[in-house]
Amino acid sequence: MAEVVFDQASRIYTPGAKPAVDSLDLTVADGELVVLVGPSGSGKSTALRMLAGLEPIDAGSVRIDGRDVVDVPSKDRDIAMVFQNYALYPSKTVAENMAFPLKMRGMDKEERGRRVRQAAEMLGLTDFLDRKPKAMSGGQRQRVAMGRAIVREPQVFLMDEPLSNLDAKMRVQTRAQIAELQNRLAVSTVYVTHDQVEAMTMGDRVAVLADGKLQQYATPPELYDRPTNAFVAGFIGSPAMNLLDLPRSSTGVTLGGVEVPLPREISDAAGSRDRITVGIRPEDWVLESTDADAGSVIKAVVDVVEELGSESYLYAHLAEDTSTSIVVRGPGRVKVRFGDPIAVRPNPEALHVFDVETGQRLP
Amino acid sequence: MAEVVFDQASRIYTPGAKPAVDSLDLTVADGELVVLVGPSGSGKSTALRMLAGLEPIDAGSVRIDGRDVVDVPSKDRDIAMVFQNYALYPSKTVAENMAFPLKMRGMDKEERGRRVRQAAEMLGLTDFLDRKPKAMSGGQRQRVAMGRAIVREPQVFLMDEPLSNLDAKMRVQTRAQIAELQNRLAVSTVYVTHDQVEAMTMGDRVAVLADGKLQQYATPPELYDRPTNAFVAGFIGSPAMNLLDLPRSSTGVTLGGVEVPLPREISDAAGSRDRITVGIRPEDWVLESTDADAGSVIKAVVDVVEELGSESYLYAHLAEDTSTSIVVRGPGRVKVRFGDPIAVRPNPEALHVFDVETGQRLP
Amino acid sequence: MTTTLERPAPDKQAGGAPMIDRAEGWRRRAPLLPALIFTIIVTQIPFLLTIFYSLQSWNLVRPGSQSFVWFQNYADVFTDSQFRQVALNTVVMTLGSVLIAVALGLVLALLLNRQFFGRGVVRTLLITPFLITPVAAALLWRTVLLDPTLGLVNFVLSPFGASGTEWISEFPLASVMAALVWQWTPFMMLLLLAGLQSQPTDQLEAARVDGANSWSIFRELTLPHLRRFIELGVVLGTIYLVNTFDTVYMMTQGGPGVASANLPFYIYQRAFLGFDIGQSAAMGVVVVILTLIAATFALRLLFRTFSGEEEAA
Amino acid sequence: MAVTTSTPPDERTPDTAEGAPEPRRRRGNAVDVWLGVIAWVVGIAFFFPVFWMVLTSFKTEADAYTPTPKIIFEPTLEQYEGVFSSGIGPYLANSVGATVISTLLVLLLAIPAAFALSLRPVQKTSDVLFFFISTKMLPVVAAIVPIYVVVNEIGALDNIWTLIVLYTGMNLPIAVWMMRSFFLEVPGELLEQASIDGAPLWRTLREIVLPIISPGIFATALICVIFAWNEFFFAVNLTAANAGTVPVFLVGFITSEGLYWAQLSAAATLAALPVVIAGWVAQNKLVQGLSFGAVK
Amino acid sequence: GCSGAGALGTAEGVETVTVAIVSNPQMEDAISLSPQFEAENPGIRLRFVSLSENEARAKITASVATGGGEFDIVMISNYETPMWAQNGWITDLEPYMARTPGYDRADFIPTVRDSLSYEGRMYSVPFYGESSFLMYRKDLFEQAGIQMPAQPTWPQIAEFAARLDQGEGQRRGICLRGKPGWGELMAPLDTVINTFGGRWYDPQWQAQLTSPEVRRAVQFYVDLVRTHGQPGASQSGFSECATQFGQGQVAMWYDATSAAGTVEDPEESTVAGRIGYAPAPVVATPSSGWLYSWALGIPQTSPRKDAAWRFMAWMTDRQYIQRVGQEIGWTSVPPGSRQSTYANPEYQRVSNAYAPLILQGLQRANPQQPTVQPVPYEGVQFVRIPEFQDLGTRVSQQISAAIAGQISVDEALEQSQNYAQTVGESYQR
Ligand SMILES: Nc1ncnc2c1ncn2[C@@H]1O[C@H](COP(=O)(O)OP(=O)(O)OP(=O)(O)O)[C@@H](O)[C@H]1O
Ligand SMILES: Nc1ncnc2c1ncn2[C@@H]1O[C@H](COP(=O)(O)OP(=O)(O)OP(=O)(O)O)[C@@H](O)[C@H]1O
Ligand SMILES: [Mg+2]
Ligand SMILES: [Mg+2]
Repeated sequence: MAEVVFDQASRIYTPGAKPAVDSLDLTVADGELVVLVGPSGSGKSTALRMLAGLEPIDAGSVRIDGRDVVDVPSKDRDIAMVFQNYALYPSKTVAENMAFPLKMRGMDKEERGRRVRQAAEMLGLTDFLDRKPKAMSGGQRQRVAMGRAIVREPQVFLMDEPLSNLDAKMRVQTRAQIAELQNRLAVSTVYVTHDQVEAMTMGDRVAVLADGKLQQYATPPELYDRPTNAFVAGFIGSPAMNLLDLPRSSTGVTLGGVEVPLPREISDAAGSRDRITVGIRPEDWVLESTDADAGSVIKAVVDVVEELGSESYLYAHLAEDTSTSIVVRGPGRVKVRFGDPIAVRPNPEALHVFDVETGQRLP
Repeated sequence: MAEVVFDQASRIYTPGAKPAVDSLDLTVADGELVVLVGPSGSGKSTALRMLAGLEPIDAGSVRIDGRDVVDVPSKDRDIAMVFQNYALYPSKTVAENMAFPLKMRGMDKEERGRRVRQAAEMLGLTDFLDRKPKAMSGGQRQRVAMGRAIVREPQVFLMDEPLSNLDAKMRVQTRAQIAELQNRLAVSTVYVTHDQVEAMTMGDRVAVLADGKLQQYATPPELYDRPTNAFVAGFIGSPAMNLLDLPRSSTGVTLGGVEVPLPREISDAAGSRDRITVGIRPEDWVLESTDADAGSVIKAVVDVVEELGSESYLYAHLAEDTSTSIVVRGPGRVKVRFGDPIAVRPNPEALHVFDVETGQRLP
Repeated sequence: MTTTLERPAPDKQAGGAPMIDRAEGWRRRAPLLPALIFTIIVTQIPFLLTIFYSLQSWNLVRPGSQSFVWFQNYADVFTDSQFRQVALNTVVMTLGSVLIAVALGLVLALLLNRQFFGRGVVRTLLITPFLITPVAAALLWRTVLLDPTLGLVNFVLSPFGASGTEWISEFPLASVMAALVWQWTPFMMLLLLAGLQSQPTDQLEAARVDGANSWSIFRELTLPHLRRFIELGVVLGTIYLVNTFDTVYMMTQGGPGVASANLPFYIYQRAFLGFDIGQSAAMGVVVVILTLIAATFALRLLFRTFSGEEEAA
Repeated sequence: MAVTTSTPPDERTPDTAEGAPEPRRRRGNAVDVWLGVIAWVVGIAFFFPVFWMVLTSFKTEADAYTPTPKIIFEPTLEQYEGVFSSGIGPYLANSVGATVISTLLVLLLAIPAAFALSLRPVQKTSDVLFFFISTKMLPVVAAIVPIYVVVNEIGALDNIWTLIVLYTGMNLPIAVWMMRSFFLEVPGELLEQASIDGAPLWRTLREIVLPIISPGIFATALICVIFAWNEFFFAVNLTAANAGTVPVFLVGFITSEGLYWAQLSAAATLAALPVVIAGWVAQNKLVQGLSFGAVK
Repeated sequence: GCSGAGALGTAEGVETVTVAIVSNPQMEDAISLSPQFEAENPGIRLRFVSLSENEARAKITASVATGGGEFDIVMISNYETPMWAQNGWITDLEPYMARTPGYDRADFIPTVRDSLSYEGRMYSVPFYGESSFLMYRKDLFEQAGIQMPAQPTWPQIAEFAARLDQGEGQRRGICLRGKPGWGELMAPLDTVINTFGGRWYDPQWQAQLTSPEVRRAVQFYVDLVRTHGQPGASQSGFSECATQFGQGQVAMWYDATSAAGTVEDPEESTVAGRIGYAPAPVVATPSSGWLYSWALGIPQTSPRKDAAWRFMAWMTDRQYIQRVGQEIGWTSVPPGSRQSTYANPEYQRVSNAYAPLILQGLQRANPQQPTVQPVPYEGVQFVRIPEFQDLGTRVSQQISAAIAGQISVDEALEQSQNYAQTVGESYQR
């Protein structure tokens, strides 16, 4: 139950090299679940480990509940952490695993047992308390790791890709459980993942990292609707936003031989640039009849159709410009197949525009 | 370039125990991509390995291109396989890895080189031919494994969870690539995955396995629209279909104190049963105003909101019956938060109904 | 084809499959045979002969003394108080050295399992005793280190008034054990170091976050993790040390009396100084039986250790 | 002097404007340094006897026998000349021969055996393994009498091949065990992939498996070399003039008419040198081998 | 082809004679001179296996007893020769000697010659012979004002030792062997037992090791070495004592006469030239020196007996003594084998301090009647029965333990008596 503040915090593994985490500024409000997301090597784990006290903080500071923890060892920071491979103690039973942090804090045996049983009940682990981790499935181990974190009732939860060792089905289930649990316990949580779906579904706020630098820190809808740069735009959303590098025309841009008008404020923001990067989410294409007039729709040829039941994704390349590929969301049931022609039109209201060079959002 | 037939094929690991694959009947048409999907331990890998000749076939037969291969050793079955961890030969370079099956077949060096280069080009591996697998990223290794499979120009491709070692982003990219490649080469392919999204997006047809038994074998839309039983219904689709065990009423069923009418043909099929299992996909709920009349809408309280940008999922429990949880798909942007009340109504056209005991589809 | 399908599954099993299995089985087993046969010939036949000789009275230096005496030799072995003394020495020497070496090895492994300047050099220095030919090592200990007048140990201890100690005659068993410990500690250190380095770091980090201090981490996590390696060290060390011959031979010749003699040396003496083939064979058989009893326990341990490992892998 | 990964204060990124806190230090730095010093002290203590042996080997006998040990002296090679002129040559040759040939034989026998044992269908795998390792448990000394008698009967006393055979038998069980654990580390899919690719068993072994486990083979070989080189019991009892190995030479070197420490040190140094160097060079592999592949 | 392939790199074509010897300075000299022999006899190559005494004895006995055939020449002593001759393990050398012109059999010292004979025929030829005597530091005795009697007694020696002992860590009074082994500790101790009137067996083969005489003798020996003896006594044998005495760390040393060559060698000894010699101390017998000879024999199994003899003859004839004297030095000649050596003026010049004493010791030694009372065995410092190697060694281990202070003398003798009794029983029937 504490506010966590990263204040220009940096970590430099190899002196002289690029920092793994570069002057990170981030505030996690009390009780909030913040997700750190970013591609591999972007410094997510490092940031988390700095907070946990597992990595030194080479510059700046980190504060938990107002206290600078730079020189505070892990064990005194009152945090709990869930690791990617759960880091369960293989020689201990589930109950012993969960009781370990309490034992280390000198809690008496009875109280330990009580708390462990309570957490086990909450997580449906009561029947497994005497098992060794080896004898449990991935999902069960994950829950034990969660249990070990929650018995502590710490100030902050830290989780480093806690779901990545689970299968897809399990992951979807568990992420809802974790989110719900965190809601209930209202413990400030920093959650690391490289999966943007997880980030979007779980985070109260999401911090997108790339190359050790914070790209954007916002709520999921904001991230989705107004990505601050092309990186975030491409990273958030699945399938990814179509990012097309297009030449300007008088009223907008030219795409596949078709004139796409841009809304006024975007046009203004784009200024005198020759080319701009236009981002169109798969769901922001409108599928038109293939008979439509050539000037008003963009013709494309389907490469792959992915039918998910509730919707479908068409991977296609433009008829005019075969090197440009686009992804279009279609309805649950589409008739088109590999090689079929389609005609699409972007929804002009939902366009994102970025600078070609810097990738910064334009309007 | 061959038809693959499983004909009542079974595999019993431990004599006396339940078969890992139980009288499997399955036909893969020439050039088709069939996905075997199912939960862990359902026998997918075993079935694939029977086809590959890595497991004996204890009963029934397997035919490739009309030839019974029960007693044919792997190497003479003219198949290529891609393993989950790629099984690249660590001591060989990429080129040597890809050339190895050709070398074993006594192909001369020049021809080998030609084929390897050709495959490498197709997969964008030309620059890596002299690298060892150790020095490559997961995605690149995956492509090498694909390359090793395609140089052979075999009759059948077998792939056992070939994407599960890739990260989420990579997986989405690569699955489209594989589907496209298979389309182009038109080699009959059996693809194993436990991820129903992969199954739905990649398969011409999908075979759902559970406990060694084939549950349903159909195209993805059919699987989604008409699952033959509650297992398939729950397995296909993400988040999973809401499966609710409900008491019959005069015109339909009672859900959360509300009378939900059933279409006539379903009602007829349900016959005199007291209770039936009703399946409602998350997108088949209609969100109503919470002010609506208590009798016509189902009231629920939100536990978790997952906002994916393009859509959102509301995990809620019924107000009337707190032990029943439902998942509801909402629009990209919803205002509701944890603890908010919502009101929903199922789309009666899209209901799936199953027998409570057997799980069989009713109409 | 359908008829095949109608047939019950075991039928098919009974038909073609086992034949293939048998041929396949032999094909896979064949590579094992040379090693197996070789081992049987080299190790088992001599043991059978040992049993045969143990039933005879046969002194090499008295020609014509060979005759069957059945279990007389065994009776003599069991009434030989020296033999009991030597058996006890063997246990003390073997287990004592192994346990001390493991304990020291653990301390050294912990010291080396951290970053410090010149770690590689220190490790290299530490492993050297293990590589030294035992004969040379024993000579080294007997002369350069433990000699009462010229030895380094007494020289180093002389400021403390302990000079002139005749280590080898006053503490013969301890002296031999010191040499053995010196040689085997590096082995244990290497093994345990490998064990330490195989401990997943995330477990250690988890423990730190969970509030454990270094000692708790060691006791609660590291030690259980190392157990398998400690067992392996004890078993391997015992296998080799129970056969110690060179060190005893070179350092003390088992003396004074039999104070530092172990079974291998004692049997050697009976065989190659006493030339009493029957007696020494009988002792050999007794030793084999005792070792087998001990080994069964040790092997259980080893097997558990290794099957556990396979499970984990 | 301990090297830590912390960044010196001056290397911090300069733009830590406001908070610009105090220099960062690593906790327990002093303790780290002290433990490092202790490690050094212990390492030197363990090594010192060896160092002293080497040092002594460069002394004259007079310098070697001083009640106050001499560190400063005029080094001489006369002891080594003495050792070589007293005929260590054939013994070295025998040691090298027995060690190399027996190690090669061990590998030749153990690789196929371990491969077979690491594959699934050999029945009674654990019985066979049990047998192998149990032969290691039996004290050699119990068999020395019949071995002596048998070897004598077939006229193979003092024959280097006798030692080679015995050393092979001595090292084989451990080698099979070690190699099997290395083989087990080879992912099964690789073998399956190879069989799908159409490679016969021996080719799979040669082209796929052996390159992967070559560090393991190396470690195994090294351990066989160490034990064969240092073996004394068989050598002293079964050899005389022709087939004596270096440890036997060392024993013969202790003349009954006077212990010459310096010369002895030179001989001991020469005896230990090959294995010590091999061990130093390959210490990482050694660790891997000694832990039976339990460590990746 | 395994025959002859015993070693890697064996030279083929010439006859290789393998010689098993006990490594001692005289043998090292012989090895260093042996290229001359090879030069004179191009068809013969020599290969030496030199081992320390204990190892050599074990190895040679095992090889000869089992017909192992590794050796063509073995170095054995007057302990083994008659027994092995009786067993037919070694070759009668009389025909060879007779065939060899100038090989003067009669020149061997008679007691030595007899001890190497079986039924009057020599089965091994002596390389050197030794008795035992007492060496002492003349300079120290002078300083302390002690006069060494012409025939000292053990109590006198004990008193001198006490007076010359400077205490722990400094110069001690005497060096006496304490290292187990019948050829080590047992040799001097046996002479002490004999002269105290003790014996191993009575004529009925009853073991006598707990008799009062033996007790007294052993107690005396152990006490002397424990109170005034060298450090590390239970581990020191001939070599260790040679070092101690040569480095001036003890004032007296009772040991083999062959030690003279070593301690008088200024290269190895810091006390050369300051040493006095006295006959073996006595108590109840008129003399107590032992009789021992390292000799060379040919195992019956050797297929190269002629070549072997050629070398043995070369090594034990008069010319060899000359050769060593001229090429290596007269202090180094192997003593105690030939009477002519003692008549050689050059030898007399360097060895007059001790040579007469050695000759006298050898001539007075009486293996048939070593002690006061009658015994059923032969030998001064050993009992010539095959079991003695083992028995003597086992007993010596006990005494060595007593010297180390691990057990008491009584306990040691009790245990020894058991061993001896068991052995004795097999001779009673
Ligand atoms: N111990 C280390 N020593 C040196 N560099 C390191 C270390 N750990 C991480 N790095 C580097 O720091 C950067 C950030 O690594 P970090 O592990 O924080 O990334 P991440 O975002 O967690 O990636 P992933 O999703 O792969 O876990 C990377 O470039 C990495 O190579
Ligand atoms: N070698 C084996 N011996 C005995 N039983 C086995 C063996 N391999 C698999 N099984 C059993 O056969 C059943 C099917 O296993 P299989 O590996 O085919 O499942 P799967 O569908 O591939 O699962 P996953 O998604 O986890 O890979 C399981 O119950 C499994 O325990
Ligand atoms: Mg990470
Ligand atoms: Mg599988």
